[in-house]
Amino acid sequence: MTTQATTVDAAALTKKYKKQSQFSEVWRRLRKNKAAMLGLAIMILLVGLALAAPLIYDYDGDVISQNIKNRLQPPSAAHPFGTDEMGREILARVIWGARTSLSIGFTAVLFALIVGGTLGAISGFYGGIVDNVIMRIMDIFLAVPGTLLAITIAAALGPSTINLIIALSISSVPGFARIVRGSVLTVRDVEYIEAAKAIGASNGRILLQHVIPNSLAPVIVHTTLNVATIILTIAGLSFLGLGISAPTPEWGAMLSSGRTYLRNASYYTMFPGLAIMTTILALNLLGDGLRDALDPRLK
Amino acid sequence: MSEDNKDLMLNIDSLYVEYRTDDAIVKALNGMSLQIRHGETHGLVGETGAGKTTTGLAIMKLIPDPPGVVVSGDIQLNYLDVQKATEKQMEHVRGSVVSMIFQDPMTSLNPVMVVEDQIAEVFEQHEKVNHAEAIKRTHEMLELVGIPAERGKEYPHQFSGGMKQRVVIAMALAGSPGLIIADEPTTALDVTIQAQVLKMMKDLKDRLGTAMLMITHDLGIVAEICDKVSVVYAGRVIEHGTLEDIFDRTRHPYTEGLFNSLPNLRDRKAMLKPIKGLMPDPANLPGGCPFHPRCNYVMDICSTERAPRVYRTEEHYVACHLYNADNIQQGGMIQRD
Amino acid sequence: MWKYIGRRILALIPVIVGVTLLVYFIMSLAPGDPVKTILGEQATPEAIESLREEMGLNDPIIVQYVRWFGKLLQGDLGLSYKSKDSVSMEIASRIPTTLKLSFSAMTIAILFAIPLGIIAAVKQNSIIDGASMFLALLGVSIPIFWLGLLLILLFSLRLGLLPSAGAQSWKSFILPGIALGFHSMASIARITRSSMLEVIRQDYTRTARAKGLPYRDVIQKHALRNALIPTVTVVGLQMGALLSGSVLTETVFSLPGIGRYMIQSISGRDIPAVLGCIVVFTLTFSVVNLIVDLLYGFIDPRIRAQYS
Amino acid sequence: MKKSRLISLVIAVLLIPALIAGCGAPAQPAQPAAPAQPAQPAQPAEPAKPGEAPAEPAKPAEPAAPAAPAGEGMDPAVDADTVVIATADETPSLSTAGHNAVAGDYVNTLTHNGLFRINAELNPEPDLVAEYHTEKDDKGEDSIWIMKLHENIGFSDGTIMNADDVVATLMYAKTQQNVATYTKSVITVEKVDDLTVKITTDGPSATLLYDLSHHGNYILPKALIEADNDWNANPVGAGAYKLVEWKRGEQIEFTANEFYFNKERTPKIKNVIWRIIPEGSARTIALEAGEVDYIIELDSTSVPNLDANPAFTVMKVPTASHNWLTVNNEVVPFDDVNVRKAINSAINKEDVIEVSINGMGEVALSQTPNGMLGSTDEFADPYDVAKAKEYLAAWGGDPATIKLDMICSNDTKRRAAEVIQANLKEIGITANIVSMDLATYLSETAAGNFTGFIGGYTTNNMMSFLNGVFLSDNINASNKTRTNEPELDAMIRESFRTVDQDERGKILEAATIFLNKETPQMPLYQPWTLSAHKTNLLNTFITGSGGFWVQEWAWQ
Repeated sequence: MTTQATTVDAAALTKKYKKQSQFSEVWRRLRKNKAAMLGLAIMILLVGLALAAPLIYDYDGDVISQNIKNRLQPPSAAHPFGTDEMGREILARVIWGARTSLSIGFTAVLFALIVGGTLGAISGFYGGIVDNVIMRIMDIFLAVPGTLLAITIAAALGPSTINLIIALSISSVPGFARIVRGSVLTVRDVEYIEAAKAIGASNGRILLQHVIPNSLAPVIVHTTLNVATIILTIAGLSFLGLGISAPTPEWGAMLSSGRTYLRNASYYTMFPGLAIMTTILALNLLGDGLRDALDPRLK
Repeated sequence: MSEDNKDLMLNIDSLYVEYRTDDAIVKALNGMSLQIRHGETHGLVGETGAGKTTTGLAIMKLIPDPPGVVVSGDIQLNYLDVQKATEKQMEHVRGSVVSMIFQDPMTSLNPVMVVEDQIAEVFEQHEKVNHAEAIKRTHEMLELVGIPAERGKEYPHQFSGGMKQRVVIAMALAGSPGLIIADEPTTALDVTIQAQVLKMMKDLKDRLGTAMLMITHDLGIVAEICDKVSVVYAGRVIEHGTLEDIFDRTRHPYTEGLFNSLPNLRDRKAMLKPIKGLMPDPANLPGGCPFHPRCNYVMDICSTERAPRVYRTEEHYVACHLYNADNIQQGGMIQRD
Repeated sequence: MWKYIGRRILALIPVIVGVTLLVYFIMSLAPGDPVKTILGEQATPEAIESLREEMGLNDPIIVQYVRWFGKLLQGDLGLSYKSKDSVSMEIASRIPTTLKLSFSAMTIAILFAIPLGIIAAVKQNSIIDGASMFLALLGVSIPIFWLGLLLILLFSLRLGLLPSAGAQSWKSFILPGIALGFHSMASIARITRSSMLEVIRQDYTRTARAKGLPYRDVIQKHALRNALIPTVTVVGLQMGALLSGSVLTETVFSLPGIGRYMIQSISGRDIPAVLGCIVVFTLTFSVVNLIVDLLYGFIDPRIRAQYS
Repeated sequence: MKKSRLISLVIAVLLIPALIAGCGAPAQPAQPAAPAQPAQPAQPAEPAKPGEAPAEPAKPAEPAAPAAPAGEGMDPAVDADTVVIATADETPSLSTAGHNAVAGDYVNTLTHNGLFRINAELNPEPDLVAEYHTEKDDKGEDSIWIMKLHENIGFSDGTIMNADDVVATLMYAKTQQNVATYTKSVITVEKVDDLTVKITTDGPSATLLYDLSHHGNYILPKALIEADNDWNANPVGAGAYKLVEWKRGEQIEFTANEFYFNKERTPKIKNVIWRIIPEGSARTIALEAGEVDYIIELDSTSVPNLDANPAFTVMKVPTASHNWLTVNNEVVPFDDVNVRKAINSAINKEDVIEVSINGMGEVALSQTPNGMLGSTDEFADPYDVAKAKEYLAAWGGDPATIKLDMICSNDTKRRAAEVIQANLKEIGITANIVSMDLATYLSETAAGNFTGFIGGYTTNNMMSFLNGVFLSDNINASNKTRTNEPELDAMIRESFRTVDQDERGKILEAATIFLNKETPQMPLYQPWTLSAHKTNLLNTFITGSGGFWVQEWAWQ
């Protein structure tokens, strides 16, 4: 690395090197945290399963089409997780359910991150009236417990994937706005930003180049944990009949329909429930690990 | 040790303490030995990280475990074998036989409890008096350290730093202990306050006849208050003697280095000669004499073998390969001024 | 202090206006017609039209909102579309159930969480620590409604010990309390442990031990109160989670509380009832937060000093 | 330490399913004490055949042997003075005229009586009325009804009913939007003497007596109507029971009305508690645990378990509730009768019943419910895929171009739709399932914003069924197929004016045949009303419209 230093802009190199070493330092710390690595491994497995779902089970053939003669079969070699009231393979639906939950969870968080992050960054960076207006609006959203807000919006919009994403995003936006605003405020007045201002960097540039990268740590942690919350909320909404509707495979909806058969087919509720729990557990382990790794002071 | 231990308040013998973390094993004490007689003030001098505070905590049996582990060694505290003492015995001992004043008065007091209650606890714990009586005694104690009794109802955040340290001192004295361990009691204070607090401590100590272990890196304080001095390096006493021995008949190159690091008021033209290098990483101590990488007189043997004690008088000794029974008396090769 | 409370209560007003306005519009935008829902499949066109008129649904939304808000200012939550009864009355009759549920959940949570957190911190890295922190991790990961179903399966169906539905007696609140409280218990235990660990490392804890206080006293008299500040914050936040969770718990255990009432009202497009529930939830949440802030002052004299 | 934590984590996660798998075996907490007893001493009545349904109102066979009152684990102390009934839905209101909900009808029937009531044969019979006759008006039509009340009918507040109360009630009902439709034919109500009223209708009316049986026309005290009474707090009526307390969302408690007029039908069980347990399996668990005595709406999945347990009796009664797949007859290509018949023939209704309601119902072929005056399956197409393909060929279009979105507002409907989806695929039609909540579904379907949906209609007589479902006046409301056939409208209107039952039967049958030929929608099934109770609760029976009389129940 140092051999090329003569030909490359030294400052850029230092910056690059610093970033890399920061990343590898975080990674090193994370790797030492066995629980976090377990969480990461489970998440990789789940994301892998979600992506590979079409290769394992055919959506039309296995996941939504029914086979009445096979209804409510307990787990066996032929049906590892048993079958549901339509005679569908529960394993297939659990795997496809991962696809549903994860894709909606990540999309909703991404939306919330973009919207909330932008609002928070603007709010923190400009301060004054802008800040006041944005944060007062956020306060209104925060005054209602998040899940309740999501329930209301989802119910009002009606059950569909898009509406669900909207409901979940909206209820997550204030959290992101607060976090980003907070970290923007802490870095806003640091000297190097004063310096950047002094050399005439534009606000947008400062925001992009200095403020946002420095707010990353808390945002990454919040994002990870928020995905967990959102997946839990999706399941809750579907359980109430306000989220994903049949026949789309979704864990909460499966729990809701399996509830009817709790008595004689308890395995039906068992596997979707385990799937939710495992996912949330993994995300929490990973989130906690990331928090420790990104900011050792917080430990 | 063939000493007569009868009038010893404290006798630490070859104490080894380690802090074991996931990353490394930190060897904090490496054969620490220390004796304090009743009523005597003993200075424990050394740089930050030399193991001074660990020594104090070891005496109190308060080394945080994990990660701290006492590997070997004995601590005799007024006939009590601290290593073998039960937690129950230690609860009885702490505060009444030995008490400790910690470095930072800002954080040493419980922020959510009024000051007088914190002191009164000592009376309630050790003298089994009721709360009202304890408060009465507390007020006397506060007056003794120069705080109006009525301020006892206030919270620590309403006190200044010096006042807080007075409170801590009152707390330490409340149980009339035979030994007070003062861990850099004035470091966190303003210079003017330092002097006041130090003077008060000295007066009180003299009045109450308490022995004291004064942990400090400030040779000025040592000169002011101590009868005996032990110089610590990397968890071990490398030179010990009376105040005069250490100041006027310095033997160890490290002790010498400490003195040379001080500005000399009598001869301001003299060059400051700081000790080269840094304290070794206690997780990775050099072999032999741990001071050898920084020593101006280093010899081959220094890097391989630990130096044995060489006594100049019954009291004064050094642990240094430069000396043997023959040359220790003259001290010819090491000169100060 | 009273000034502070007054200021906080005043600050609630715009929040309530904002929240109700928000929900009013969301609900009004929602597809589905309250009148058709009330009249059901057998509704005739004339009945639909005259009921709309009677209920004032033909007015512009903003007019309807202002009318509703005017009533709110007089402490009236309006009439439920569905039952034509006063929403305040409907809610008042359901509040005890939700309160009992939240209370039992919070009691179970705090009763287990704080000792668990303390023991875990005091015996850091022991098996007890590992086990309780795993339990806590499980608690934040397990969905309330699934836990509820598991509890019903085990205690109602299999063992026949406890009722699975309804609010007949105190026994009816055990399983819902556990299901709802488990998540909060987990969060509170985690924060208690970490703040306890923090406090145990503090100098004043060491000072207290140096005084010769027994370790138990040190923990109870010195460490705990200091560790409570973050814990109280989390307890406050958990109240929000409990309110949200009550919706699911009341559904799983067929409890006649506000949560289930709100879900029913939402699906019936019973806007006054939904708004009533939202107002109650928001007020409860805000008041709990205010109490939490006041508790800080009670616990920590340094914060108390800032209030006056 | 981290290792040990990890291990405990893995073990615990693995333990959970193991724990629950243990619970997976069907647990029967309410197993009777002596399982060796011959199984099912109290065999529930087999559902009657559709045609003869009303004749024998599915009365459960008398329990042959005294069954163990309650099994172990059940509350052994049966309170002989109280019966606890579990129901899914809470009534929106205790008033008689402020709602039109089935859940409300149940409780109104406890606290109030009408001039007439619907009997087990689904025909109106006098209740508060002792005798009645019709008289001719000036046009010579039978539109004047003279009705004489029983003497000494006591309201639950102790006052005695007279003709003024009847007049006030019916006039009041006309102003109440939820139920006004049930007094539409009534023009005037006059007091003749203290016990006699004269009702004038807009011509001969075949529906008046049905209408007067409706809870909206249950008789209320005039004084309370005029005082603008809060009926939810004070639902005074002439029913066998009176309100004790309504704990919202939880339960409604009633006790016998000491002023009840009909001494032959005074309640045998003094107290009735009406508990609301929305979730089906929770209701069953409550019954098994002894917390409730009677479940009105039994979850179909619970039937096998309860059937196997002699401590409980399951009643399966055919109902007049008609369920179907509706298509919008105004939308291309569903405006073509061949397309509708193709879809109808393609649906395997047996499968729908099996999946949607766990087999607890009868196949519906006719466009109108079975078991009513004028019911017939004539010209109705059965399940026949080959025939479906013929109809499609007759239509001539490409089935792949047909876009059918089936709106479903609950799981039962969704399960039916999933079967239909598979069935239609076989004849090349792609159908989608769209989920909507009830409110949206009701609005959208009433407004005609749909191609298809799974729906149903429950009524107790053919006239009101035809009126609600197919009369063109009710387009944009309950006529969701948007059928607009003047010929049919005329038949329906004619039936309303035909008081003679045989005559009316012929008209109604003609209307049904007309509809079967048109096939505006695809009938699926008529579910059984499923209810269950402790076997030692006697005299329980249910009418085809789901009605029952708690006052006749008795503990063994």
